[in-house]
Amino acid sequence: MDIKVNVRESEGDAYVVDLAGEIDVYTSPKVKDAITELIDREHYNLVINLEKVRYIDSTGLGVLIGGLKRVREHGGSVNLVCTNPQIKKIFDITGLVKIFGIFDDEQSAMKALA
Amino acid sequence: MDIKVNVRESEGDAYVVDLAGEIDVYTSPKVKDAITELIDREHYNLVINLEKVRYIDSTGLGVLIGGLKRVREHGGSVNLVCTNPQIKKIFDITGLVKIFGIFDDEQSAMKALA
Amino acid sequence: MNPAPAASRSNGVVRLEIPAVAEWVAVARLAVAAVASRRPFSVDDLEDIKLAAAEACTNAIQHGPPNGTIAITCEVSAEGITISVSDRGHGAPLGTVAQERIGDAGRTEELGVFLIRALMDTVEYTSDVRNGTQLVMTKRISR
Amino acid sequence: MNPAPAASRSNGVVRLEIPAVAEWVAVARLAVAAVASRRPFSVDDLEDIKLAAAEACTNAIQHGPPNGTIAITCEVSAEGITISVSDRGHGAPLGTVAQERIGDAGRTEELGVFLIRALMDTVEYTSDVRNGTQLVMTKRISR
Ligand SMILES: Nc1ncnc2c1ncn2[C@@H]1O[C@H](COP(=O)(O)OP(=O)(O)O)[C@@H](O)[C@H]1O
Ligand SMILES: Nc1ncnc2c1ncn2[C@@H]1O[C@H](COP(=O)(O)OP(=O)(O)O)[C@@H](O)[C@H]1O
Repeated sequence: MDIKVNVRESEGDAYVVDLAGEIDVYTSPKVKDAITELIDREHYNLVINLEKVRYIDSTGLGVLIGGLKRVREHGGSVNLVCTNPQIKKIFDITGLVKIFGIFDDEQSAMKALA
Repeated sequence: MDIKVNVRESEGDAYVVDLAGEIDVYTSPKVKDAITELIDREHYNLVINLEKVRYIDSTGLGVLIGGLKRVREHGGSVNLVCTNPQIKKIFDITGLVKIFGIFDDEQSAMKALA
Repeated sequence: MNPAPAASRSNGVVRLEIPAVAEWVAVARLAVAAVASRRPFSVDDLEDIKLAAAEACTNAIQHGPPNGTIAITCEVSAEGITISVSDRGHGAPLGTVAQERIGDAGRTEELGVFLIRALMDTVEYTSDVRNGTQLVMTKRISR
Repeated sequence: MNPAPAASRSNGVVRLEIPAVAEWVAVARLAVAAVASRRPFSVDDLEDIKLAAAEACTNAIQHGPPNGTIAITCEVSAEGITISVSDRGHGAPLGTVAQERIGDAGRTEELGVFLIRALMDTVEYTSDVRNGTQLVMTKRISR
């Protein structure tokens, strides 16, 4: 019922945010803080890895959307790695598949940033 | 939150009852039925494999104790296979370790029946 | 609609009350999922129910009165589950919220109520000054 | 005993009501475990709390009135958890039950109350004709 957040630098100024656990109204502020800090440090190309996320609610989606909006103002983008069918379904239902790049593995998500 | 019960014949007239899931006040009647049926068919040497049991309560323990009492009347015995530390702890606390043979694997439990 | 035979499974009602605080939403969604999992819902449906219940609690926290509690009632039957989520707030003009379809740009606002409507079979909001806001939603067991 | 600072985690009270029927005990034990897991209990302690709560519900089903409900209240604080389990039955002379130690032969009867006492830090039964049977038990967070 908790979230683990890990931020690491990757190739060509891109950053990866690894999330593991459940993103809900209680845990999403922690995710928001990590993304906000990266953007404040002027990193605008982000991969958010949701492979180990078992659950996400609308507040979690809101945090991802907020991050995307901010990096776009700087010509950046947010790509997601997501394999969990239930979570993919949420992105489908909400039409967020049209907004985010969603990839099956980190390598593809990274490549698509460039 | 459910229990799976599988009964199979083994060497030398012994029977193995494989249990998987959670044994509580709701599911223990199913376990009791399987054990009762074996005893009614005059099988008095039983190995009950709890390796895949994640949870057991006092009604589950009661079913095992009831089975043991009945087979003993016929010179039989019930050996348990149990590796889950939480479940072992319950057998410890209740002193049931002194009544049941409790083994780390099926082979040892089987050997000790003889 | 005849009474169930005595030996059949009970059409149980489970009530839960949590503080209207983010920390406790996880307890509500696990409890609701546990209630639903006593009936033959698919894994997919169970996840839908869990998320819808959580969204309702999140809304009660974000739009209900501060320091309040949230009352959740789950009723299961052979047909499915009915979940009600209530807070003591005055509510909002909820009748029209989140009925629209997704535009070309995808949906980025009011995702909570939108998800509830998308995931459940029926959703009904009632809201008045005396009784607060109540959301009643149902999910049928698919065969 | 001073009021907690506003920003600290709430000392939450979660209430649950289930039908006094075997099928629903799993919901109660999962909900109680979910509440407790919001505090830094060890995995071992969480399992103890879960089993003790379930045993209390099982007793309410087996010894409480038929067709009743069971009320479960969980209150967490920085120190630990207090769980109360009540049914509307007249109870039994519970004061003396299951206080004895395990003999050489191990224990084969009245395992439920015995386990509750063994797993929790404090256990108190009250039982009267008017209010039914209530079990209040606590578990401290060990440091
Ligand atoms: N329990 C509630 N009490 C009062 N208003 C509510 C409640 N639930 C939803 N609403 C209203 O419905 C709107 C849409 O909710 P939602 O889809 O969750 O989006 P958001 O909470 O992000 O605005 C809210 O802005 C609020 O006005
Ligand atoms: N909720 C309750 N209402 C009435 N009597 C109870 C309750 N819980 C426990 N008891 C009494 O305590 C005794 C011991 O309970 P327990 O240890 O669970 O063993 P068992 O239920 O197998 O008898 C019961 O036999 C019963 O008389």
